[in-house]
Amino acid sequence: NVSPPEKPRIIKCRSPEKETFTCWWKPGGHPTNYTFLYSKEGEEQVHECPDYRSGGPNSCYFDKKHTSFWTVYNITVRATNEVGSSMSDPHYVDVTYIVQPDPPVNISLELKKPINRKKYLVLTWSPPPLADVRSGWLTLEYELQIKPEEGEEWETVFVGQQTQYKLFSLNPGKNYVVQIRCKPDHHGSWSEWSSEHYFQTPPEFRVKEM
Amino acid sequence: NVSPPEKPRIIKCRSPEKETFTCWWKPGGHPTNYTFLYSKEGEEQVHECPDYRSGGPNSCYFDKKHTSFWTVYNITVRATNEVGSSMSDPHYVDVTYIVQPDPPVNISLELKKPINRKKYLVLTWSPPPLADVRSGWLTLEYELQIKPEEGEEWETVFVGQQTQYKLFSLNPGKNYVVQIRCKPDHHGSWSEWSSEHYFQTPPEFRVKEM
Amino acid sequence: LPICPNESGTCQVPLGELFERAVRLSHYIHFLSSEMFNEFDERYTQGRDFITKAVNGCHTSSLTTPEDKEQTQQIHHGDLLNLVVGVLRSWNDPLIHLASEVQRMKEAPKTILWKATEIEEQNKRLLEGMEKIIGRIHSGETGNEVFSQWEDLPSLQLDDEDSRLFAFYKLMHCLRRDSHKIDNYLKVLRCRLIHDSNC
Repeated sequence: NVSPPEKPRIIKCRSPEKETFTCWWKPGGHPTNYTFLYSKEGEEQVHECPDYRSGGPNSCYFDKKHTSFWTVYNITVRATNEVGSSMSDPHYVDVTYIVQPDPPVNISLELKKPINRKKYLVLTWSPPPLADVRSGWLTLEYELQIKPEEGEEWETVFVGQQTQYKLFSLNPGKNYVVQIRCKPDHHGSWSEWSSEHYFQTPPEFRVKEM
Repeated sequence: NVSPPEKPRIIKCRSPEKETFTCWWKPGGHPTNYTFLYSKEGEEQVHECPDYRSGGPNSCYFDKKHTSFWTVYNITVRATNEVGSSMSDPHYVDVTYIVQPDPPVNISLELKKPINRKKYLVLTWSPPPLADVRSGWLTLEYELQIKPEEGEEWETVFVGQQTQYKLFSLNPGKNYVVQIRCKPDHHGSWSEWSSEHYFQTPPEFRVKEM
Repeated sequence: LPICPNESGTCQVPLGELFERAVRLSHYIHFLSSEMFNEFDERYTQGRDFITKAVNGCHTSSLTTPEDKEQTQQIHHGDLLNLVVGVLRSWNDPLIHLASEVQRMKEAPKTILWKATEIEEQNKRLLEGMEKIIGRIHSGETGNEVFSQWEDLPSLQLDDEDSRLFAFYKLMHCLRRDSHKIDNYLKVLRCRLIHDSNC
């Protein structure tokens, strides 16, 4: 005997570059039909999801044309089966608050040899490709975490909007691992950490005198 | 035997607070009379300098009433002596692009003692008195430079529109010197550096242990 | 965070946040317009002394806008908001054509083309936001329909290179000027309406 579908629940909405966004809902058990409905603040009209496919299963994708920064989206999902239907609670989305960029890329290390001073290492990276083109529209801040390869504890450093960092106070001739992540400078959340990047400090390495 | 005056040259125009502006010209050798003439974009009428005195010798000062933005001033200076006269090349000025503020003021340092974390220093300053940032008419950006007192190399940090900066990565119990300067957010040029501000970091000061 | 749901049971972006986003966008649009003008000036108009000819007004000069701090502070915020919307609307059409005409230029530099397209898009986005702000302040309104027509498309397509380059120069010169006005007025409005003139 079939019962009406469980009440669906919107589990996540995310914009990777402050231009588009996607929402996902948690599907119920047995075969059910889902309808994703939304309205924009100040508008009576209710619309249906413009694209159920691009974001994968149980998702709705809003392309640039359907994405606005000036309004809050009131979203509900309706689950229907042959016995009945049930409606999720309303889920409110302000796109600026759901921006979570992809991790930074192109992490690389360069040994600098200033003439009359000791060598030091400079870590550089690039913004995630999607966000890079929009550098003024989406301003990113970065954080790096670094530890000796066999060490337990990460040291976290917030570096602001720079895409490079001078590594001074490391021990010479040691193996280290570093990761970087980024976040919009205004609302939104941290990206995942980038992949781990391993390196070894040269033997005669300068420790910061500042 | 007296020759006609050298061709005068307008050497600088500056607005200190995006409300008034002054232009200076390079005087010729022997006694000469100067007439400062200007016309504004889209107007046939030619006007004479409203105030030859307030800006000092060989200058013309435009008070608020005579200063307009988003319009181009076409400026010329005529030098006359008993033998003849000569006219400068036209000098085009849009006041938006000649704003150079005075340096920031009230630089001060405060030691912060968060409960379960180590102490750190916060540098604070105020915009130059003339600059009206409260109304939003002028938006300033700041840059600071800091170095150990006997050190050679300044470390420069762009801090955007904030008027404070947290000092973390300094050595405990050391003497440092810091200066700050400012610039309008889009166009115009950096102010001079503020006067040097000396301070000593407390002994048990938080250092970025890497 | 957005106020959800508020008294009327709906959920909306606070006015202060709408202004923050509008100012970030106007700042970005002016930054792009300046960069595009400088790049075009450096690449195409050196030694042609276009500045002396460009001073005969932009297509938006029929919209009487404040020219200094005092005028900007004395004008009623409703009128200033409408002026901003009027200037933005006046740029919709020319920005569409600028992007397509830059594409047709000899080895049109990608960076100028990208900026022209990005400015067109962001200008529309800012216009949407300003209509939202006006609707919030004067409920229901989206600003009066005042805007100023642009009729210079033919000059962007002239055969004579000098005249054509001058038409591009003038359009980008006016865009840089008007986008700076909009950015400046929005920063004043934000301080006045959101921070009680105490930014």
